[in-house]
Amino acid sequence: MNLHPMKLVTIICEAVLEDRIVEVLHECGAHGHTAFDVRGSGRQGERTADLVECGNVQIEVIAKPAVAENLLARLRRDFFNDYAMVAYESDVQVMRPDKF
Amino acid sequence: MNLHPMKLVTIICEAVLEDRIVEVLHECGAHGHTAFDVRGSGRQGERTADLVECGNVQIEVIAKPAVAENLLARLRRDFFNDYAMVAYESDVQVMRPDKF
Amino acid sequence: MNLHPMKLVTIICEAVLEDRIVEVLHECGAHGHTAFDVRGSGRQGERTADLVECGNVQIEVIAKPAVAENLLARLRRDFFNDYAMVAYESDVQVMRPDKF
Amino acid sequence: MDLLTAIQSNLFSPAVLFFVLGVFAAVTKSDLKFPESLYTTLTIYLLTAIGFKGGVAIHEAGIGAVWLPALVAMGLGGLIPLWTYPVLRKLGKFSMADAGAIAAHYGSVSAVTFIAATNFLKSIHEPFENYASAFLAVMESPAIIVGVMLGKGVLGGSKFSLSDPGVRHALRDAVLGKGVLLLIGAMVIGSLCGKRGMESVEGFFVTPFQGVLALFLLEMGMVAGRRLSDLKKVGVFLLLFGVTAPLMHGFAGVLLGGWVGLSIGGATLLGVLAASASYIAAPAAVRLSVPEANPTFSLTAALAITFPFNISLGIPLFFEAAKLLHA
Amino acid sequence: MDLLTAIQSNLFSPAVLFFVLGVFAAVTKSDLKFPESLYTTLTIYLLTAIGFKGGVAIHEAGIGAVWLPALVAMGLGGLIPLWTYPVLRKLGKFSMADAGAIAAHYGSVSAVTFIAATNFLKSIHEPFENYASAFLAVMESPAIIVGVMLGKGVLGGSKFSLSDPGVRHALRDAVLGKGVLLLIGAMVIGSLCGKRGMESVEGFFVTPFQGVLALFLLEMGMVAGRRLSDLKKVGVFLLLFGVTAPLMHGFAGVLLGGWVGLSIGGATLLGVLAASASYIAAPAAVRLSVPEANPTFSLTAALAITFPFNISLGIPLFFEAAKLLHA
Amino acid sequence: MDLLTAIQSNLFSPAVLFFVLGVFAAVTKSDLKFPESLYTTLTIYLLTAIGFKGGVAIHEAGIGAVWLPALVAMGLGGLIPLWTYPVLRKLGKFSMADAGAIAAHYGSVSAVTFIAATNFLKSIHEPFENYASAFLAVMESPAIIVGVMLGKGVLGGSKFSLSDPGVRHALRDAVLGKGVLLLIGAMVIGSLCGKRGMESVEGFFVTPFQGVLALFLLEMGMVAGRRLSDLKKVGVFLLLFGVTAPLMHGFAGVLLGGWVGLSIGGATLLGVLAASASYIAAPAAVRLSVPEANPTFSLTAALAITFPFNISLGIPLFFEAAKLLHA
Ligand SMILES: Nc1ncnc2c1ncn2[C@@H]1O[C@H](COP(=O)(O)O)[C@@H](O)[C@H]1O
Ligand SMILES: Nc1ncnc2c1ncn2[C@@H]1O[C@H](COP(=O)(O)O)[C@@H](O)[C@H]1O
Ligand SMILES: Nc1ncnc2c1ncn2[C@@H]1O[C@H](COP(=O)(O)O)[C@@H](O)[C@H]1O
Ligand code: NA
Ligand code: NA
Ligand code: NA
Repeated sequence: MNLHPMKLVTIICEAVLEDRIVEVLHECGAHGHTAFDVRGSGRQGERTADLVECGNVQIEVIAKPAVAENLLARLRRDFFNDYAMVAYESDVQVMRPDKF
Repeated sequence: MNLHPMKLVTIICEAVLEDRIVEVLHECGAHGHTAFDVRGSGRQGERTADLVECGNVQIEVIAKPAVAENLLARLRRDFFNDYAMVAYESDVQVMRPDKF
Repeated sequence: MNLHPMKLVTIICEAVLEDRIVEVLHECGAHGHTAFDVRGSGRQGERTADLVECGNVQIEVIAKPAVAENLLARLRRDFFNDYAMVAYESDVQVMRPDKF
Repeated sequence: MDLLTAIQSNLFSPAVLFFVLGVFAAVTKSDLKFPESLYTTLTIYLLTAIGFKGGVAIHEAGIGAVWLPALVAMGLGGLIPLWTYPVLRKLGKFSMADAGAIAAHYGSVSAVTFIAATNFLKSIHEPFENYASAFLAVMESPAIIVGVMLGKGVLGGSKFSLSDPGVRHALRDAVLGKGVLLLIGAMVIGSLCGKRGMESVEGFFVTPFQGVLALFLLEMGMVAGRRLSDLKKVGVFLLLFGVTAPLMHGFAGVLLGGWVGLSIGGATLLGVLAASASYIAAPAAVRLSVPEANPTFSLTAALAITFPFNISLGIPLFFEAAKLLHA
Repeated sequence: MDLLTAIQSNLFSPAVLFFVLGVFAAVTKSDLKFPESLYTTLTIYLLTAIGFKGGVAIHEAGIGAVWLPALVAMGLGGLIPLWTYPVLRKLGKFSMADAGAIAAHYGSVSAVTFIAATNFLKSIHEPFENYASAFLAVMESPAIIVGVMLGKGVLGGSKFSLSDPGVRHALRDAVLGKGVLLLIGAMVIGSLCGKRGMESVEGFFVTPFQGVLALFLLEMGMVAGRRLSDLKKVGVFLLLFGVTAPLMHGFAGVLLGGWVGLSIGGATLLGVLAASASYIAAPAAVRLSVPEANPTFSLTAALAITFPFNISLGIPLFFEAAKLLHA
Repeated sequence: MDLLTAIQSNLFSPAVLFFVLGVFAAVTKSDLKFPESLYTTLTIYLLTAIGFKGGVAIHEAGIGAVWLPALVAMGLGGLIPLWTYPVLRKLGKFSMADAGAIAAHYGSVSAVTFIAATNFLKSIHEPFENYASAFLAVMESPAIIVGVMLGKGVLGGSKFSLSDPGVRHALRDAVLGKGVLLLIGAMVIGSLCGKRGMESVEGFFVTPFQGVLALFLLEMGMVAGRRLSDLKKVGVFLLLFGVTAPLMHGFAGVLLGGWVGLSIGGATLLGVLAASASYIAAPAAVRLSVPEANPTFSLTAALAITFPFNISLGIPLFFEAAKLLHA
């Protein structure tokens, strides 16, 4: 079976940002995303997700390495200073590279 | 500490398929799975998960490399043409290889 | 862009353990975590998550390799024998290593 | 009351207006979103309540009064795909799979449309057979089975087989699916408990019922509104079909209802059921068993065309037709 | 009303029949599923409502009438594990951990069983002390603490220690857990507000109450039904225990209730509480503090045997026993 | 009724007591947790119900009676940030962003505080203009827009620009956000349906309303309680501000209400609205458009100080003030 290397970018951030991040990742050249609600803790303290307004969301994007790098750079520039956010990259293997 | 390499197969697909995918992964030799509801977008458009019938589900399976390959091949054969679906593989390290 | 290697530890376990695991991971030197509810199946049978008391939770921790190893060892010692639990490690790349 | 008054009285009901609000929210991309679990909860509530009330009515009326019209209703549901399928194939140029899928949706029924119709009748103080929800219960599955068989090509070649895991899952869902199970289950319970049981649960299954429907239609409006953008993908033929099919099926249902001896209200309800298109049971079952069919066609037609048409104009139309018939 | 009529009237109540429907849905693997959040919501509602009503009743009756029977109820809960533990060890051959775990479940109580019993009494117009929900509130924790200590081996060797993080978490959950907190909290609120407060919230905490219970029992039926397959893992002894333990505890509760001066209805309720087994507070606390215990044993016995037994046969049985006692 | 009786009657209402219970649950770290979807569901219900009732009242009173006080209310909301901003900058030494953010919260309104006030008036049988929920609806957005502009520095330098994607998202949320949409939408529906529509949905939008509020305040208590630990991060100035700002705004609202011809009840409600601080619409919009502002300041002040102050002492205070004014 032919598997093709691709990058998975995972973003965990304030729920209020979801729409904006989805806009940004399309601007960076990604063709899809998956999102779900999470709770958690980090440097900005606990996010209990009790008020929907204090929610946390995890967004996963599979993309070509160049797109992933692009996206991470944009996140750093536009969001890292002001928002509770964690973003990381990892390696995955997909079957249909043209989808991403 | 002894860690053992294993494959993680992640499948994101229409919620209506969950039961069938779980059947298939057991047929392919996997011994467990984890699933949760997600929303997302991709080549088949947005999946807003508003109607439960339009839901999206993420299924994660840790398995031996051969089982993972097997599973991906089955998914490609049985589902890729007809359904909104993304499937990818990545490398993980587990402590109890006999569990998987 | 400068990316720094880090470990992602993923734990899937009985929901009843969430608070204790979060305590443990802070004791092991991790500075944050992300958690969400899942369903699944494994060696201890199906976890249908119907009774909240039978729930399943997935906990993700990004940490330095030494902390990750530490954490996995603690999980093995304190929980593996008595609880339904899966824990694995994988490689990720982050932008701000000092956060973790 | 003439047609215009009936339409007006229906359009200015909370239920229809909340539906319009939902469409507005979707179209303006407001951040209003119902939690998925609320949608499921409201569905469970509405189905259980309508089933239970129907069961109590069966207890009062006796099963002897119910079985014949129920059988007629069931037959109507199973037959609708048989004439919609060729129309969709020939006139609409749809593939076998798509035609079968759409036929399955239009033969099956929409519980919420039915409930909206009972509320309309109640609001204009028109009596109806309370056991009519039995028709709703028996009309859900047959058309799905017929439509799936057509879509899999039973008529020519036939890929239909019970060993296909998709078909197996789909049939189980169509027959034991949550819709049928809740409706028939609650109906059996209601018919076992009768009036005495009703007294104890009235404050839950009856008192808030109409308001819950209004809230649910707000959500349905959002769901339908999000699909409005798919209307252009669907083609002119399906747009027309989404209005003419309910009209024809609705009048057929009214006629049959009159013929089998139902009251004006009862005949209206049978008409509404025939006119309505399923957007819960059918989509899931069809998706699993006829995956080649494009769900955009059937869901958009059922949700974004036929559903709004029925709850706004269809219901008062079929009511006037039933009145004419009885006159 | 004799025993048979009582049983029949109970079996044909919406609540019990919806439970049966839930079991049916689980056994036939229907796709009906309650959202997790609906289960939690219904639990919160039922506990708050029953607590609030109890509090208003305490306000009316005065704390002087309540404290003695409440103390007796609490004592009964704490003592039950002391005799069930040795039985489970000796006759059942269970490990220390398993015996302690099961004993904790059977000494603690099930709020839903209690609520079903109040509905039964209401439906047959049998009066009872409305403040009886105070017994429910105080019986939840003691048995859990006793059972956990037994399971950790206080009797021999003893691994029980407050520095064990599992034990710490478990004790906090047992004493400050949501069940106790909602019940006692709402009860205090009700007793502070009295009748005037009740008037304002009656439309929410009273009007729909019985119907909500019916819906909840539908879900409980599914939860119990999914565990029916575990019955064979559990062994014959536990099957028998799951029926005889509630019988013995129930009659003991009825006796104590009569002795402490409760009405027929009140004694019935104390019997039902003693007979019931916890499936919410106990499982979580025991899992955290006695992880060596196999949860399949205690949960299956409590949920798939004792719970259905109590809501179907136990309630009318204990009621007839209470009547006999008063005669 | 004098001030003390009014305060006491308010403090011993189920709503306020359930709020206290929620705070207790949070502080003791009980495992009680409302599902997120329940919080959203209760919000949707409360906003829809209050909007619909307001709409029916507008239908009865005629829009002619409503527009002037509504305009005054709207103006008050938009002006509040203009004087709170300099106070926060000068006396509180807050950054531009933080001062604008806090000003936006205090100019905007809290629907739940308003609903609690209507319940208080109902419980003491004090009449009020039912259409007052129109004030609630129009007071939500203006202050957010003004506060955001101040926070972005329109007064000096100005980074405020509609091409900033954060600002765009924020404005859409402030104007088309779910709060405004549900309130105004349900209000329009209510004013189109009038009394007849109300009859059909009364069992849902009116009967359980007060009880639902009590349950919601239990959750609000937990949310506020979890933030109590942030009080020390917030500084003494903001603690004082969280009590004096509602006092001043509340009395201003009462005065304006009297001046524009509202009844005692109506003036009380306008006072409560002015005094209340938004914790739903404002936080999200401000977070998106003024990200440099620290949300701990505004949310803690609004939720953990001003909200409890208003629902416990503020409401009866503003009521007594309105009475004095009319005397
Ligand atoms: N070390 C970590 N491991 C996993 N998730 C984290 C970690 N740190 C932060 N997060 C997640 O990212 C969110 C924002 O993090 P922060 O900006 O550090 O407050 C938190 O609420 C967590 O959900
Ligand atoms: N590039 C991507 N990154 C992450 N998730 C994706 C991506 N593309 C698709 N998905 C997910 O997979 C589902 C099906 O994808 P598709 O078949 O492309 O419509 C979508 O609804 C998303 O949840
Ligand atoms: N092979 C697997 N792949 C993915 N998740 C698994 C796997 N095995 C177990 N799990 C998850 O871990 C939980 C506990 O597993 P276990 O202890 O094997 O019963 C299960 O309920 C699943 O959610
Ligand atoms: Na139909
Ligand atoms: Na017991
Ligand atoms: Na204000």
